[in-house]
Amino acid sequence: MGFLDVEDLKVHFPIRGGLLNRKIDAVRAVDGVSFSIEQGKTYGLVGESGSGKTTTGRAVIGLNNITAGKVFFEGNDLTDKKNKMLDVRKDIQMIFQDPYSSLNPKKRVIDIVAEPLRNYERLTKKEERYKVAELLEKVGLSPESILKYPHEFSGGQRQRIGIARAIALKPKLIIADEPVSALDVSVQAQVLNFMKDIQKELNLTYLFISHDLGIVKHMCDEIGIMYKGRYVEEGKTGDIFTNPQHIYTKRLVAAIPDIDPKNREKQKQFREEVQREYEESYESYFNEEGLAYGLKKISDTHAVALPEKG
Amino acid sequence: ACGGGETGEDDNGNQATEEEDRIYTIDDFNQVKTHEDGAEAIDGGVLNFGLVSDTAFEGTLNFNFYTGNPDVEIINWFDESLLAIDENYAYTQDGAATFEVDEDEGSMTFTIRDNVNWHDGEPVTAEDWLFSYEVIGHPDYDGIRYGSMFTIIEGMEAYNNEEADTISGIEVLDEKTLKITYDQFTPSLLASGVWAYAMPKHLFEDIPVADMSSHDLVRRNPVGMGPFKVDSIVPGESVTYVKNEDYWRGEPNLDGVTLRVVNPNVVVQSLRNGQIDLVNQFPADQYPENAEMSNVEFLASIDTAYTYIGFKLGTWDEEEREVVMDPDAKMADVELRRAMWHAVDNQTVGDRFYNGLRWNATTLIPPSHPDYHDETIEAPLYDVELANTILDEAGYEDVTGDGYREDPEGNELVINFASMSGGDTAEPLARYYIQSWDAIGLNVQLVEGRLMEFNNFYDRVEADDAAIDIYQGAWGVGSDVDPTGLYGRNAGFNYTRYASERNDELLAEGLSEEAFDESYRQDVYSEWQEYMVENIPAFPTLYRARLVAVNDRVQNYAVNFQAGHDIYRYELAVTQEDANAAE
Amino acid sequence: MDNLQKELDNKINNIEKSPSGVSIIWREIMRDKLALISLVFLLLVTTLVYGVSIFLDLDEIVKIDLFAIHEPPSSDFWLGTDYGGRDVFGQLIIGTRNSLTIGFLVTLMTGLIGVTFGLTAGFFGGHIDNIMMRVLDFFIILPFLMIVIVFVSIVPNYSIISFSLIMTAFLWMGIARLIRSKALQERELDYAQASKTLGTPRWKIMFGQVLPNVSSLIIVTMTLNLAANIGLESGLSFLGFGFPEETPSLGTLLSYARNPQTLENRWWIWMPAAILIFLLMLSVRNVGEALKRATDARQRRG
Amino acid sequence: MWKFIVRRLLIALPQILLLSVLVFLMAQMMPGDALSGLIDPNIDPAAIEAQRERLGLNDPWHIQYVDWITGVVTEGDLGRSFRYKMDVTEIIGQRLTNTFWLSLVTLIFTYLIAIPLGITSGRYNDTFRDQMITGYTYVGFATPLFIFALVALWILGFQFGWFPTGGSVSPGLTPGTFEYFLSRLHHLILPALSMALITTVNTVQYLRSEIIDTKQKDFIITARAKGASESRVYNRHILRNSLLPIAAFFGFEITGLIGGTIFVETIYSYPGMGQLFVESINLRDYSVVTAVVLLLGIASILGALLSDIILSLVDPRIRIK
Amino acid sequence: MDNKLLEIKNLKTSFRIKDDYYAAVDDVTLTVNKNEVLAIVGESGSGKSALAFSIMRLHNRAKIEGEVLFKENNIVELSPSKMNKLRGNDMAMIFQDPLTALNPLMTIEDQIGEALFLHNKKMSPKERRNKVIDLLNQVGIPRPDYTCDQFPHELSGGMRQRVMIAIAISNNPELLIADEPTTALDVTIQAQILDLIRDLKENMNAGIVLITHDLGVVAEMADRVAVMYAGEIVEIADVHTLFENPRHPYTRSLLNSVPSDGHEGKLHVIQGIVPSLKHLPRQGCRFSARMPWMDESVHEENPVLHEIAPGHHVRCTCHEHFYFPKESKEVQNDGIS
Ligand SMILES: Nc1ncnc2c1ncn2[C@@H]1O[C@H](COP(=O)(O)OP(=O)(O)OP(=O)(O)O)[C@@H](O)[C@H]1O
Ligand SMILES: Nc1ncnc2c1ncn2[C@@H]1O[C@H](COP(=O)(O)OP(=O)(O)OP(=O)(O)O)[C@@H](O)[C@H]1O
Ligand SMILES: [Mg+2]
Ligand SMILES: [Mg+2]
Repeated sequence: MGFLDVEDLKVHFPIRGGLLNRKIDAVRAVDGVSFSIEQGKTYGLVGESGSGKTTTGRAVIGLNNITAGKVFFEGNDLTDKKNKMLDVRKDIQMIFQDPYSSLNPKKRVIDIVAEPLRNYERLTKKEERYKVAELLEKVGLSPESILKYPHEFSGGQRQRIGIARAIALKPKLIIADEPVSALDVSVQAQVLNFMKDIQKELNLTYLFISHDLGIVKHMCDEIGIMYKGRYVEEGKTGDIFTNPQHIYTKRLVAAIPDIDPKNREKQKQFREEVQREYEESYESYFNEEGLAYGLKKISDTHAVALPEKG
Repeated sequence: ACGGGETGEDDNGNQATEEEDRIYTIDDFNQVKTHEDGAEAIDGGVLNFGLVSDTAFEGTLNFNFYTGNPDVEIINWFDESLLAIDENYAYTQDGAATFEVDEDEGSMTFTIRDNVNWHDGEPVTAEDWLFSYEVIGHPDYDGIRYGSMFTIIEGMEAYNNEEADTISGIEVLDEKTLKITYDQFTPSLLASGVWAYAMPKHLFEDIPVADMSSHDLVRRNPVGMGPFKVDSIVPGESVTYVKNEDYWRGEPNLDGVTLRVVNPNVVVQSLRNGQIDLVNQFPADQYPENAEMSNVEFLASIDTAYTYIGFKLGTWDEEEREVVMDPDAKMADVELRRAMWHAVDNQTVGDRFYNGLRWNATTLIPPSHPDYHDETIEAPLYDVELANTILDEAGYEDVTGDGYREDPEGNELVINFASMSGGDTAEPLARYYIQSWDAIGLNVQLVEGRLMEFNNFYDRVEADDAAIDIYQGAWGVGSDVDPTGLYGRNAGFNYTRYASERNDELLAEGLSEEAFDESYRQDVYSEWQEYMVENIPAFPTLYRARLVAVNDRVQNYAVNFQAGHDIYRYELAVTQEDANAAE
Repeated sequence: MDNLQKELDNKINNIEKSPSGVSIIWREIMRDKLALISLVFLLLVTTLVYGVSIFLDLDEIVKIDLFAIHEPPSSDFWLGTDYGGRDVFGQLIIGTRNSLTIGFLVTLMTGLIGVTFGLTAGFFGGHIDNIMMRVLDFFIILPFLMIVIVFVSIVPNYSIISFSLIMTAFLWMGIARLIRSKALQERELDYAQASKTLGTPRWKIMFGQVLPNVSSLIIVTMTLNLAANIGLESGLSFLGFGFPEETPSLGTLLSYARNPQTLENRWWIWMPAAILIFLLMLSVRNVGEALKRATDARQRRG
Repeated sequence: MWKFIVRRLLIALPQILLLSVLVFLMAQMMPGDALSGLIDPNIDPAAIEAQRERLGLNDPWHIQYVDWITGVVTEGDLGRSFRYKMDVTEIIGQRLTNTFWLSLVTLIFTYLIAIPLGITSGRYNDTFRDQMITGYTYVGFATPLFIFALVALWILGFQFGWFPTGGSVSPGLTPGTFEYFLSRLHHLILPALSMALITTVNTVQYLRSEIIDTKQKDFIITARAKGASESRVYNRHILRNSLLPIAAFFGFEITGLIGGTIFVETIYSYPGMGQLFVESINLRDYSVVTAVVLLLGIASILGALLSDIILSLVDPRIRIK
Repeated sequence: MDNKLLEIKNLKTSFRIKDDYYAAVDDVTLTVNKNEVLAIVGESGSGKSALAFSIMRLHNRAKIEGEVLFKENNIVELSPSKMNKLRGNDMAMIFQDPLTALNPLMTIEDQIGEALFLHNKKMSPKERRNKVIDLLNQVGIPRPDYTCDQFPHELSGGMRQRVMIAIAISNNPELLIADEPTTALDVTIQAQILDLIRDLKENMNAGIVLITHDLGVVAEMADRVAVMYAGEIVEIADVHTLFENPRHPYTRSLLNSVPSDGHEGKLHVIQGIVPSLKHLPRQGCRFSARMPWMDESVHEENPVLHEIAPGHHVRCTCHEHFYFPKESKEVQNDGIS
């Protein structure tokens, strides 16, 4: 057993309708996803909007009900309801996408950051203050901020308050759902740098969800590419970027704008090529429903969703 | 013609401010519209009649089925009793039918005049009259008229129980003659004790009795025999009438009448601007401000009603259907009751709350029955000192020193007073009584601390609710003076639950054979009034005037057409096409 | 360590607190002259009415005086007397107090029920929400005024408390619905989700996290409800389903105006009550609107 | 669409049933009944008691309820009024028409007032015009309907005599004639207007804030960017989108009217459902009370349904297939 | 150059906050040529949208000073009716959020049709519909006749953005302003939309102002780039110059902070935040606040936009000698006063 193992995870949302408002269908938001993460690494989850990235992350941390499949964290089955989970849960924390809505606007920083402490640790007021101040310093904010409200901070700062809250319980795994996509480039850099720093410092493991391939490339050791609730490709960062196998991955990679204007033409041609290939070979990559096939390993670290070849 | 002399003392009541305080007496009013300006009546014209009510009228437009007051006001315009009455509500021979009495046989024979016809031209026959008895006595009948007036007729109960197909006591002698034989023949019968409303049998014949009251003939196209015919009805709101040229007394002067419901709040304005000529009842509390209204004359008569304070003295035995006195009742001591009567200043109440349009009542037969009301009886008058003395002597003394008297045994005495809400002065009046009794050291409390809603009140008073010791009620007295229905031993409405042998005797005498002699009957009821003033199961508080406003253009109007002024509805006339507005 | 602690304490103690919600509201009201006047007026009336009524002898006020019926205002009776010879001014004071008491009671109780109900339904969602909403739907379709009138005529012991309870029983739905829809939104917001991942129990999230975020809404709604409730009470009294006269309310005084003579000739009985109701409702409304602006950053006046 | 309506009706059914039980029980709990008011020495109390027995008034409530509801469901028989001695259906029939017209005219006035005022106020917000209109809404909010109606009756009905002061039509006119129609209208105007003037303030305010809201929406900028003139932007985009919630409110407005009619009909002696209700409560005619409350409850349900349907018709976002 | 399509001179757009005016766009001077994509980049709040809105004169209540010359008209002073003739006809705009930018209650046909109708009243409804279908085809919507009758909420984000573009190009505008047209979209769709815009430029010879904060998009699309900071243009150059030889410290910071193959370890961080409108320094170099390590002169001087090479303008006094600190340690109290 590894650090985090997700096995054939399925999350379906019911669609209700009809006369009696019964369940008539389901959105297969996550439809059989498996991956595992090693401790101390950053695992990237990429895909277009609606592909089920967030749902996967939320299922792991327990915000979404799991329809089928298992999630093991350090060998504990998180899907087993009988498990005394509280203590395991404490080791998994989350950073949210929107730094504006993820902090309660009516609470002062101290209350926000101390919330997990109050749930799991009994601290005196003084200890708590000290602890919060310490956490704030760790994320690069002045301890004087503890009595301020979130709206008095910039986006980047707020995201760091969120991180301070997430690391308050010294978790082992942090699920970061698009932690920087609401931020400006310059601020993005701040947060990304900082996430890397504390990862080293606290030996954190990240499940890093993003649709920005540039950032994923920058941050992650391993990457899983999702499409319509399924994996299309998984591998080391290098595998994915230098040797994308699935047409969808290729398309994704090709779509990333190149920061160098000189490559403009090259990039355009590449993109056109991929597009052509995509149109030509779409059928050999997706089944009749337009979903991906199961993953095939093509190397130790690299797996691609390809049909069972006869 | 009317009594009401007891108000004579009014003037000595209170000091100088009378002018401002505007206190009136019943004597200030005529009962019949005067024609001072000497204007000539014109032919025709339409009279606008205001039916003062804050609710819509029900529209059960038939004497045999109606229940409420607004409806009867509407019916009176197009239908009438076959028998006429005088001011004491005794039958006269001036009506559409004449009668003969056979005291020995206990029967009456009625003859309907020849020219009495229904609005559709059919003659009113003895069959029609009989028919109304058959309908009211019918087991399916859904109205409320079936009562003692019918049960005393021979064979009526058998008919009602479906033991007989016909009413043996009622005979149709010929087309216009009807004879009714009674099991008990009492003087009451001659004082409006006969059901004298016929029903057009030729129209109603085929309608099942149960459906009659909601039938079009009752609701929308009623047919009567009165001076006016119903022309159109806006349900609940208004009725227009046209004259019945074929009316038996003669062709009416007016072309027609328009009746509409007028909310008491807008009566004054409607009268002022001439929208209505006439109202059935003018709200007395609005009179003082409008006494000088230039375009109308106010008329008044004494209402056949009085308010009273009743003392709960016993309970009702449902089995035996009779009153059972309770000697241990809280109010059992007549001296206590007397003191309470002395404690209230009804004269002032009448003057102040009602500007003299209600006045101190003395006996349980109101002056609306002038021949029977005995004004010589001296009822307890307002006298706080006397009240105190009476209580002291009767042993009601304040032994605990809390300002309230205890009963003779020294127990705390709290008298629970029930009074109903509704009406303009209900609240302050009840408060006033409590205050007055407070002043003689009696601790009187409103039951549950508030006035009771009408239905609740009667439900509980009727059920002899133990939480009620005394109550304030009002009775409308019947056209017959006989008070048995209210004070008899077997009367369910005898809410005070007072009974005594002497009372039984007196009441029986009033209905005895001798009582066909009017002066004998007067003596009996005088004695009864006196007896009740002595024993005080209840004491009357106020008599009232019924006020009516009439536009100047109206002629030949009397407050109470029925009560023998020799003026009849068909004679009503106006002096000009449109009503006068006030200046 | 100790040093650090001390230094920290120093730092922390030296900083000013940022303005909280209350002070923002306060600032907004101070800025809006009309709202300020209204607030002052409300406070004045409230304290006056509750204060003065302690010294008033209710029994004396509602004492019938046969010789002082319908007196116009004079030095004895500042606002004259009514048809029972009772002092209108005293009744006005007591009446205002009673009306306000009912207004406050009903507002508070509906607030309490509505907020709890709405928060629970909205926050838990799903089946719980479904069932609770059916209940709420049922109450909403009831023709409010009629049902209350029916109830009022049933209840044997009619007092301020029972009246307030009846009103409350059929008035809590508005705020419940509002809070529910807001709670439904709030619970989807990341901060509520975050609390879940932090191990905070649900009820704590509900009351500790979500509630403060809907509090401004609650305050605003309750303020506006207060005005509406005062109006409702007077309406019911006017229709004759109010209190007995020994418990005067503004509505009772107004209902005297149903008598046309009083309406036309004895203004002193009903006019002050009418004006007072008008002013009370207007002021509450003004304050409410200012609160609304305070809680809605977009509308804030600077 | 039909499915949706059917479903809504299905949900409404238990609501109506529950309402009927509640209403029936309440009526039972009222002290007294229609017969307890008959205190007339000329009537024998025993006859009244017999009548009670005959009408089943002495049965236990659930038996009475079942009797009643069976009648209602199987033959639309709402019982018989004790007071009017008539089928409740018939009484209500007359009153319902009156209230219907009153409500309709009120609604028309409400929107006639609300829409122009709301639009002006929203479009020119924070100008003098807006302040005047907002002032009106404040005053309207603070003036209880009954005070306003009373004063309106007094001034316009009596002092000026412009309008009749009671009833629904002048006596003696033949139904169906133009005169009759005019007279009805004449009787309606004052009650409807006073109700509308007071109740419309909410709509005005709502429309105003809705317009101010919509004004700031992105798609308004899009419209401007297309080159649409100011008036076109208002008429085609802002108005349409702001009126949507108002339209949806329409159904609920009906519910609101029910309360208003009680006051207005009482004050103007207008024989409609509201007046009938108050009368019947006072006279304990509880078959009528039950029926009125039940009917108006159903009207509320239908109103809500109507709102949903309207909304689904005008708002493509929630259009029901 | 007669190639000039739009010429902006000293444009200043101020908003009224309480009783004062604050300039969100300050002293902006630039030109847009035909058949050219001018990209405007900058952090959020730097005034990009405000500038675009000023060009279209879409601001509700803003004070606009300076000159915006477009087809011999000074837009700043044009009468509303004349402005309406220009808008949507000769100049058009695409907005950032395609959901809220479309009227939820109107069909796609009506919304595109309105743009046509407003500038060509003679067109019959039938013709209009055909033209709408044509336009939808042009922007690559698969089943235009079906989409015509749909409502915005029934379309995906990419489709909506295409509809927005269809509206914008319906009257063949000469100037197209695209305000962050792809921010809300997935990369694959972003690429398609950008292709579409590029085609426009080429096919219609239009001048395009592309507003974005994604430097990748700039690199792929732009012919020239203007960098905005705090309402001012701090640097303008053609795209190659700017990426290879950025002169303004802000430009350089921006470029450095993008994760790219170039730097593996830490990303460059610009300290502090863009000051809000009310807190803009009214004196001195606006960007200098975010370079606290520099000496004082930088903070005090009032830089002007000046040409340092042909077509390359910079608003900086220190562009020749400024430096980044070695250890980019973060300032604790950043941005909060
Ligand atoms: N609570 C829910 N109920 C119903 N459907 C849901 C729910 N949450 C998510 N979905 C659906 O599940 C699918 C996957 O959503 P998810 O949020 O996981 O996508 P994502 O990859 O995170 O997209 P994005 O990049 O936009 O955040 C979507 O189609 C979404 O509509
Ligand atoms: N209508 C307005 N009233 C007041 N201030 C405004 C208004 N519109 C914009 N601003 C302010 O002007 C400044 C520039 O805003 P603008 O929207 O142009 O930024 P931007 O560069 O487009 O940012 P983003 O990338 O977030 O769209 C900001 O500080 C903003 O708060
Ligand atoms: Mg997501
Ligand atoms: Mg912008």
